[in-house]
Amino acid sequence: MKKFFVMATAAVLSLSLLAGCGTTGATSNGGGSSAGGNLKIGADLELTGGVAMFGTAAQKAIDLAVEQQNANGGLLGKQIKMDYADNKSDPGESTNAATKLITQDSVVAVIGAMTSGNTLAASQVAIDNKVPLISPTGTADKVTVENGQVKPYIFRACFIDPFQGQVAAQFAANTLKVQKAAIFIDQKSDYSIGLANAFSTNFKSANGQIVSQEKYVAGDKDFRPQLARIKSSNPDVVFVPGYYGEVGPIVKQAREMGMNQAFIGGDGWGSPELFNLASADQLNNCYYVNHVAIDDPSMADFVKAFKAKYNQDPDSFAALGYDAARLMFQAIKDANSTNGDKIRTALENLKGFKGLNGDITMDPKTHNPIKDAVIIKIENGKNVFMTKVSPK
Amino acid sequence: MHSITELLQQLVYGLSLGSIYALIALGYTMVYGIVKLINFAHGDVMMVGAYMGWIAITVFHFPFFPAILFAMIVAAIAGIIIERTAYKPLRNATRIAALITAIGVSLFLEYGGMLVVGAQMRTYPNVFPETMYNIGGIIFKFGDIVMLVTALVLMLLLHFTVQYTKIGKAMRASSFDMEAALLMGVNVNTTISATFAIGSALAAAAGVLYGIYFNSIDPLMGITPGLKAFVAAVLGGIGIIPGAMVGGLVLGITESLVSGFGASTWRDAVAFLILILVLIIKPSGLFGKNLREKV
Amino acid sequence: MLKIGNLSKSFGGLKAVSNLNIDIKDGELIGLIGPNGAGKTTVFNLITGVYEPTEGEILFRERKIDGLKPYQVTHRGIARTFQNIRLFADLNVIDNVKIAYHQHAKYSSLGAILRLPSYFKGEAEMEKKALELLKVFRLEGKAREVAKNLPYGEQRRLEIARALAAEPKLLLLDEPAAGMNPQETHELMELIRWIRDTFKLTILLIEHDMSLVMGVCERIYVLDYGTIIAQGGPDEIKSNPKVIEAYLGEEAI
Amino acid sequence: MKRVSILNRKNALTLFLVIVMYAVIQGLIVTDILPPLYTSTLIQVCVYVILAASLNLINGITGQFSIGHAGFMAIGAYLAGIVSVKFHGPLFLSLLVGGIVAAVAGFIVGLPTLRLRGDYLAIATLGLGQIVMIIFQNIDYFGGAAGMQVGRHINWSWAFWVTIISLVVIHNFVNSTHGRACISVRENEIAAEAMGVNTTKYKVLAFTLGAFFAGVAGGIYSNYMYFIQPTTFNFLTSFNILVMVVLGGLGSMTGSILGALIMTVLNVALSGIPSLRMVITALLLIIMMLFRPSGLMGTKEFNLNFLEKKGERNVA
Repeated sequence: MKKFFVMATAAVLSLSLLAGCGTTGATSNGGGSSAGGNLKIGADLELTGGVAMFGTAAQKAIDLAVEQQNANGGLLGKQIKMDYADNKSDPGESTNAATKLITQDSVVAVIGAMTSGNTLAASQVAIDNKVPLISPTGTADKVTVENGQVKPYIFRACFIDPFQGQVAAQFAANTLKVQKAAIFIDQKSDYSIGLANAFSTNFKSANGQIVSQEKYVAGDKDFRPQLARIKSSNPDVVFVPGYYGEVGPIVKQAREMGMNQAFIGGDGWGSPELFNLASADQLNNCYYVNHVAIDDPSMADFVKAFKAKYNQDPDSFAALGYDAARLMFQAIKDANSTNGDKIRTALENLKGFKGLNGDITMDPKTHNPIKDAVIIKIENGKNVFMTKVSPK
Repeated sequence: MHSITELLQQLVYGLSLGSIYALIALGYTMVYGIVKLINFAHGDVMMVGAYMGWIAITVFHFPFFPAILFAMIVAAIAGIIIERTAYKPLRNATRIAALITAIGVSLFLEYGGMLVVGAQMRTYPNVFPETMYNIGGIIFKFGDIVMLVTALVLMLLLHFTVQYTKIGKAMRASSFDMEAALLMGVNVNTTISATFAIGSALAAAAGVLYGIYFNSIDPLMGITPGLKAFVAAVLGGIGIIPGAMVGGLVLGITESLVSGFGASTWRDAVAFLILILVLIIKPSGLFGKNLREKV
Repeated sequence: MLKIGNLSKSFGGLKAVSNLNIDIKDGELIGLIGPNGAGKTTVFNLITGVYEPTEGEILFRERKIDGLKPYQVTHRGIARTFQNIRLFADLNVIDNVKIAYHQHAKYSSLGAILRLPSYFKGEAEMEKKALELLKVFRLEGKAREVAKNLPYGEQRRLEIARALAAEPKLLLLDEPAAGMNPQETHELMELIRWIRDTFKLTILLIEHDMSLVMGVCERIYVLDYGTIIAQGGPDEIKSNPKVIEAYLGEEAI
Repeated sequence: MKRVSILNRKNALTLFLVIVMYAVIQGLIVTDILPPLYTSTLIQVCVYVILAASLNLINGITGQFSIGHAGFMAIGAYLAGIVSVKFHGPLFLSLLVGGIVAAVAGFIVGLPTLRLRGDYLAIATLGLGQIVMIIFQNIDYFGGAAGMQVGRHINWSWAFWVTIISLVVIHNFVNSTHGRACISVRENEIAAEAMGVNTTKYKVLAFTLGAFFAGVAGGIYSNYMYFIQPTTFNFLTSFNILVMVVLGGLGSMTGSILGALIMTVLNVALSGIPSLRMVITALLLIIMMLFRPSGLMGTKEFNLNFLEKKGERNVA
């Protein structure tokens, strides 16, 4: 009996061999961590699996950022070399990816992951190995702060959920002056849930009323059954904290059902693709929270460069991925070192960084970027600036 | 739900969603009926078809009908290639080996597709008129009618093809007993290729319509509808063409009613639960014949 | 031993067996014959619990067995072979036999998992019994061969051996001589008699080969269109006009 | 008469090899020679070896076409996580609770569904797996769709020995009269029933036992990974486990181990080329099935019998 163990022994040996081959393959083209004139930065991204769309968009933007940085002489006199690891849109795989990047590829810093869950799964590895990590779009509170304690080495480039939710709620209550709101949540996304909770709390404290709350799952195509329920609850405004891929069809189907209420959302709406998913007419009376610089010249340059390189429009994932990469470059430059602690300190002290998404100052107490938000009004197929909101 | 109108409205939504499931399930069930293979790649062939239609419309500027025809032809060829290279050598292997191959083909199409066209979503141009109808407070649009009518027409067409045409008879003969069919002069290889061609073309048609109806496509778009269509096919009795139609509609209506009662997050669980309950009560689906092994 | 009273079975509208009465005494060797499609195998399936009777009852050693599951019927002491051989084709010969010993196994799953002494004792006993049984059927030399690789005649013998491993009181043989040549059939005849005497069994067999039936059976039931048309000793049956009529054009006796 | 005892050369040799394997790897870990990525890969190999071996018990040994194994893994992962995180229970208890709850779930769903056969059973089990996932998505206590933070509570030693124990239990079960009863169900259900095997009981037993170990594997997974999410346990994971089993050879336990090893290592080895990884995996699957549809090992087991003297073969 137990004959199989011999097999297992043999297999473990072959595993070591195989894995050995794998790493030689990976490092041969990259060289050592900082030897050979390269500076290695890792990216733990959702390149395949359910939200591959997020990760691949960010990957393109990061590549663009690296290309531009390298064209300007790289960092610390070295060329940046990106190491990408795919987390397959899965937390467990994200832990693996981070382990590989940090312990195997010896990267000096990590960009990623895109979702909060995947970032949380990667962050312990970064903390244990003292490697700074910046998530482009991990919006949940607990990504950087846990039990009131800021997590060392973990940063983000995006708004946190409570801020966006609050901005949206105050806009609905104070500017649109409505009292009855419905919320339509992407059940699978912690971003969406976080925004919805913040919106709900803030809207209620502004004497508003949440008349209905419905859920969908990212990837759904037919939203009419839930929209019908929202419609019959007769709200003045519908808050849809989702991503443009679903928001487009939601608005379209709602309008087709005769719902003419205002729709508001968060920065997940930010993509030119939105205008292909629903008509200009249908998107009228829609508002969303976004980053300041959406109409800024620097944004226009980015859009142009991105389009030139990939023949497609960048979305908010791309923009935030680009910002995250450049924040990290800036920190490494400020630290003038590849030492994790020094980069971390530099990131904590980053002030007035000219990001695509506005001026960014890192809050050392929370590792969240302090940046302004704007309310965008969609009018006849165009994004129109409405108001600017600063975080308190 | 507050009123009869709302209930009827939900039923209409369910019917419209169900006809989409039915449309995909038709090809699924036909291939299963003839070859007894769970072609897990069916949803991905649908994706390929959707992209072909998209290319035809946006790049070649084809009108709707030539575009859908183009997609169907390309998918049919793809179907034949897949069958000849991946499934044919396994015709006498275990069912599970064939299933694993189908999973392999499915992954290959998804991620090969992602390699070629990228992971991002593409928007489908609006081909159908955006006309809305309102009958007694119940709203539906032109696309809803197109989907339901297409599903019905294709179901009847497929049913009659399999029942009454020469190729259909050859299909049924091959399905019943491959060796006997061979001995009776049926070209089994051609017949099975034809089955895959028709099945894949149907998937492509469904894909184009799906793309137009929901106006966005991406390389992983086939997974969920593929799974749902499989559920619909099994619900109706896999291998039975009218069963796929009924299964699709039942599934669609179930889903929209569950969401309509405010339990949208449980929607898929309820759909699967109903499937399992139906199978436990009637182990070969709603329309399936209960074959018992001769002792 | 076995008493079948007013047994009927219909599939849909079709009556496969109707008003069947069979009474078998301890130690008898009974034949059940009839033209193709007369319902013989259906009777076996009814006795063994594969089908549930529509009407009537089956008593085995004074206890009702209709409505029991097949394995429960086997536990009561009835084992069978199949018309179309149903061996565990990919397993070796001895495992085929051991599986039928399973119901008499003397150790639990837990005993097996923990490899308790009861496991080793139980396995050793099974192995011994199985080999003894195989010896009777002259299969001991092929104990480790895969069942499907055996020649046809040996597969038939193995199936009987396997049925005996269930340690039945009543053995049902469904066309044991099918596909055998006269020489093999003759040997089988001897074997069946020998089994009955050695294992103190009662045997009910379905057979097409009249020489075998007439040669070994003490009493014969003739089934046609699901009903018994005749019964009696071999000589009575041979000369029964109803039987001859039923078989005319079917098969010469 | 054969020697039938737990003490024989083969078992002694096997045990020796297992200990050597453990000692070598443990030594490499303790001395920091083995990179963390390898350790983490090895632990995942452990998880998938248990999953594949337990699915093999259901699919390969008992012949029941189940493709919802990730559902039981999810139950184990979540329940074990809860014990570890919310109750600060010891690891052993955490894994045991995960396994037992998964087994109970396996028993409850197995009883009605295992009457189904073939493809119908397949889709029903697939549906059950998805239902489990959706249940976890909807219960806030488990973190809902966003997931649950568990933290790392397990190391290589634990993972290794739990795997070995699981394999020994499955192996001992299969190689007994009860295992043979399961095999007889696979081979010919009607004949098995006629030979006195309570087929329903053994189908449910195999399913329950398989679910138990899937739960244990899930427990190791959640106690090693920092964060778990319901979608990790979707039908694609079930397929992945099925692929391991079929790749190794349906019915062969060594095959399942080999399959789990290959697929897990392949996954890690190809992580440097994410865009091609899935395409290569898919092609390998297709090619493998075309050239060896019965899997690497067929139904055979790799064993040490060739080391024994002729005729010394024994049942243990």
